[in-house]
Amino acid sequence: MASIPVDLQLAHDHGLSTDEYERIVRTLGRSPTFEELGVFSVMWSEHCSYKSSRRFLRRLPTTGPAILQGPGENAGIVDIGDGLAAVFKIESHNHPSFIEPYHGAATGVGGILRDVFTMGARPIASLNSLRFGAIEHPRTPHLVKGVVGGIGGYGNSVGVPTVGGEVYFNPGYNGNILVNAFTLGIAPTDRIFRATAAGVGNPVIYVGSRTGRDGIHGASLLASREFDDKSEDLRPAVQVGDPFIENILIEACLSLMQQDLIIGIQDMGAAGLTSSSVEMADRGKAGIVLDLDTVPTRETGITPYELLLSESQERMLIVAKEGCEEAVKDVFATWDLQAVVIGEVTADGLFRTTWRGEEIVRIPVSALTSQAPAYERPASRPADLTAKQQVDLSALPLPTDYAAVLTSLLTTPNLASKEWVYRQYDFLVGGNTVVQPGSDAAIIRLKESNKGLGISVDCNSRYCALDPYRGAAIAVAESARNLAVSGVRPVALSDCLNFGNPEKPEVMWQFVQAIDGMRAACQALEVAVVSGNVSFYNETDGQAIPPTPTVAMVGIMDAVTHHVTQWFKHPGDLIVLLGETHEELGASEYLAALHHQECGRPPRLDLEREKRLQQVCLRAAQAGLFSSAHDVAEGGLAVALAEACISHPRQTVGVRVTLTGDLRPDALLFGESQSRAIVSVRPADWDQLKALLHTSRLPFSVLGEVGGTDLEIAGYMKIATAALRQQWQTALAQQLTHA
Amino acid sequence: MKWGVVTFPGSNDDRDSVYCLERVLGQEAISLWHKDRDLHGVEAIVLPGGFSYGDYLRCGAVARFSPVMSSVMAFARAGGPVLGMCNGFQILCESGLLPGALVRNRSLSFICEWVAVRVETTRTRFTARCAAGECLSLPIKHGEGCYVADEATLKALQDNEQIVFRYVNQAGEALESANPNGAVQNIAGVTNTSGNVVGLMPHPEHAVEALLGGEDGRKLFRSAFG
Amino acid sequence: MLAKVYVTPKKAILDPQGTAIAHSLHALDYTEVSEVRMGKYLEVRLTGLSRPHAERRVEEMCQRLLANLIIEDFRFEIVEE
Amino acid sequence: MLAKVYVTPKKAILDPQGTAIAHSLHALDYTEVSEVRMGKYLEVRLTGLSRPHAERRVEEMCQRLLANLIIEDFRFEIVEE
Ligand SMILES: Nc1ncnc2c1ncn2[C@@H]1O[C@H](COP(=O)(O)OP(=O)(O)O)[C@@H](O)[C@H]1O
Ligand SMILES: [Mg+2]
Repeated sequence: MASIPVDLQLAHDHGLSTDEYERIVRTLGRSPTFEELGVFSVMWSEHCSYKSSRRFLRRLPTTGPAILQGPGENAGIVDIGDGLAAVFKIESHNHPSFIEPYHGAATGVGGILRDVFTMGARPIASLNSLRFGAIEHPRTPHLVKGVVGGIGGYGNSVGVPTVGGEVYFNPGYNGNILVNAFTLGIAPTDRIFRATAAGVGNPVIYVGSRTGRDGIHGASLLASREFDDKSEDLRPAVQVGDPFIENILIEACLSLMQQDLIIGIQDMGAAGLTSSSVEMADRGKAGIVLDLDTVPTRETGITPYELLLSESQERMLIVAKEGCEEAVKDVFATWDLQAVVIGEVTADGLFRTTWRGEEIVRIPVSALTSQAPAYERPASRPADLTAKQQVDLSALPLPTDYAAVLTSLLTTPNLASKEWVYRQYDFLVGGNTVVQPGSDAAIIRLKESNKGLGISVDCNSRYCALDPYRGAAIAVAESARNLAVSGVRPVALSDCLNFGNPEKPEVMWQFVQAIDGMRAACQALEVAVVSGNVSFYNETDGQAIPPTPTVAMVGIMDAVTHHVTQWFKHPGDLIVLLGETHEELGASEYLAALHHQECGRPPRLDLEREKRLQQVCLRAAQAGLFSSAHDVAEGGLAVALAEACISHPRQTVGVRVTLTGDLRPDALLFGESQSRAIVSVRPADWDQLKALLHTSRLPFSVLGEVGGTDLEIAGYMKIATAALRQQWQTALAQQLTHA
Repeated sequence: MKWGVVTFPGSNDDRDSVYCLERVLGQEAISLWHKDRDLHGVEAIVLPGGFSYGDYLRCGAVARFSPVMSSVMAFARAGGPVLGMCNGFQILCESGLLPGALVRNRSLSFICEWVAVRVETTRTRFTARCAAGECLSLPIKHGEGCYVADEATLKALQDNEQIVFRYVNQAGEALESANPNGAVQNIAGVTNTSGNVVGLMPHPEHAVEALLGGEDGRKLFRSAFG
Repeated sequence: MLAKVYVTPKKAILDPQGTAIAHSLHALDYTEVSEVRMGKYLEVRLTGLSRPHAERRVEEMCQRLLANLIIEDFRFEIVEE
Repeated sequence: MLAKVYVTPKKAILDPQGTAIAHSLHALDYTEVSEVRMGKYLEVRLTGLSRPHAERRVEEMCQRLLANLIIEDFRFEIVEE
């Protein structure tokens, strides 16, 4: 077969630099074949090799007494007791979702599910973190509807509940949306599977959908470079998923894992067959040889190059024990899925593939993995950051109508109810959802015990844009706080680091700052990073997204019955603010929405104070002292109070509160000081809670009590909660249809 | 009582149904495989929710031809109790065991939420222990739950007391504003003429534990205990 | 041989998808559009049948599986390839 | 005037629906079926346009809304009623 000649220009077209190409030639001692060039280009792409981020990621704390598996496998694993482990990860699918929102988001969900069940875990909950451009931007409604439709279309059909997430709108994402998908699964600790290839002569088995021409170069050309006017040409890289196949693939794989037939298993994600086999060989310190003629295909005429790089969905690679091939095939046959032996494990440490009897790829596995390029790219603080961090409050007029301000905040797309989104997701399937979307954290019970798991995803990218260190630390703190106020003890997190082009020093600086901020918060709050994903090159025409280090945190409840929800429940309950409010309006939603300014520094974060707040919340929840608890986040105290009045799934309740303090009223009402929570408590329990607050030296103030039908903040506003709820609940759908 | 819960490829609520019957309601429940014609002596059958065979073409269209369904149809025709929930309801309609059809929600989007339904008749195997006119709080989660039937069928349903559930508001009124998917006459569930086959879009199996939001669904299963 | 099968919602059945598309077209200023109906289009490739035989078989496939006659109508044509 | 619009998945794009329908037809013993592709069929009713004008407009509607050109192809024909 006449192979396509390879030269430097072709290497450039594959996204490889001149240096990288020379390095390939040196490694091989010859020019690569066309197929080898394809393999190098995907394996050395930013997306697969983490070449710009690897050395910085090492700074994150990744261990702890309960941590069974940190970063490096398909997903992280935490011991949750009773012989069970929580397996979870978050991952981006940004570029494909911008090009084709429905299928991009759907395949993002499919991919993260495979990362989790491939380890032997049954997926029990999914979440998602979404960022779109300004809601008025002409493309935004289409993208939102497509992405939400795709997440629901895939997740609902697969049968894994989507129990939470976040959605934000900011013009900084006009040209690059973010779709980060998270899945949590549960596995018995003694039946965890890893993606490794070991045992010379063991068969390599392909299962799942046939290979088509979809997604060729998704990893190298789509996810590892900026968008520009040529991006339209990358459309063939879009993949379409089949949730039905995924659904039965989950059942088939989990039943396979009940038996003792396999050594390792890995999904074919980015860079498909190539990266799955190379990574498995690398982990097993082995080699792999594949016979490409045996790979099941969907159409005729697919070339070996395409077979190696296709990102067709719903495919898995298994290294089975020698002699168990037929038993493996039988398991899949039960589900009418195909399993085919396509290669074997070798001792030579090489990744080799043959096609029509000829060896067309012969590369040392290490050259594609540990020996791949790694860069310490220059980092420098953006020159305009100091100016952006300034905000002159004295020049800011005070509002005249605080009720109107609150209403407009609650109807901005960022603070409006996300019910329009999550009602399109099946959040009940599986029969474990204790706290459904709409409260600070989602809570899932474990049928096997009295325990529960809580999950929250968070990131305020406005904070990160104005101070990436503090912003990233706050993302960790807020995620943990969302869990703590719900009665869940934070344990570990998975992160999705979405940034612009790392070859730009300003972007690299943001990245490193964010890592350091996350690290500080993780250490202080004793939370480990167990898995994650880096998505660079979120830029269009030179315009980078705001840095968005999304945090997905998982925690444990020893008794799930002690869960706490955010809404007020009983008239007569006392309302208490835990923590303190400072004059902090920098980077706030209030400044952005009401004054059209995205400036100032994000609020201060005292990690030691944060830790104490969270401990108090946990202890109070365990003692059953809270009727409700809600963390104070975007929109400040007034918004948090309003949410506690109107976010109950079926009803509203009023409050009467008095706020004291000599702050500017807008800072008092709408400032976003950290480490605060609004809790409600039965009068009979107040003494006990007060004692707890005193012993933990946590500042607090009693604001008023629950009751009536109005949200009344003495001296500032009195609003009927039923009407407020109506506006808050319908705002997002309205703006999406009338935009 | 021995229950059988059918698992089609793509079924999602099958495990939840077995859990509900066995662990919550203390029944014997086995799972029936779509390729298996043998019903293993079960005394009642559940067709669960989910996306059988991907729900490609039309919801339930492919499932109705699976081997187990020929046995289920014979079981139903012989008077055996069969409950179809969501996708199970769709399969029952496709297979002709229940009249009418289920089409895309009027809003065109999938809806997951808790709704109130009113029990319109207690003369079925799955509502015998309810009170007529009683309102139950049950979740729905579907994209194609809009019940349709032609005039003649609707009249027959009405005349034979075959409408089992209607979507209602908090006050128990079947108003259009309480209709989540556009179903004709707010119909959420129907039965066959003999009352042994019941299909409904809501998920009673997801409403059997207070911890998870409510227990009203228990009544449907208990009704079948006899 | 290729059977082109058209499955359309019955006239009496609401077609919310068609209505939504018509709305969107109006919003895009295609005011000349008076109605949209949305159905399915299937291409079924057949091998080794005579034309009359193929016609009978496809008719049967439509009756049994491809259309739900309570809510849908169908028609088909068979073309040589 | 009526525009009949056919929207089909592009050849290289996965068509899970078509594949599933083909499987199911095989299970029903229609072994003569070698492939099924599933697309959409739209009837767009138009008023007050000349035929060439209608052709341009429908082409545009397909490009802008009716087909997703990333994954679908379309064709249409215009008939008098
Ligand atoms: N994309 C989404 N998918 C599912 N649920 C969502 C999504 N976005 C928001 N939610 C849910 O809506 C509620 C409010 O979200 P958010 O305001 O971001 O919460 P918080 O500020 O407490 O983190 C949460 O329960 C969240 O899980
Ligand atoms: Mg919160």
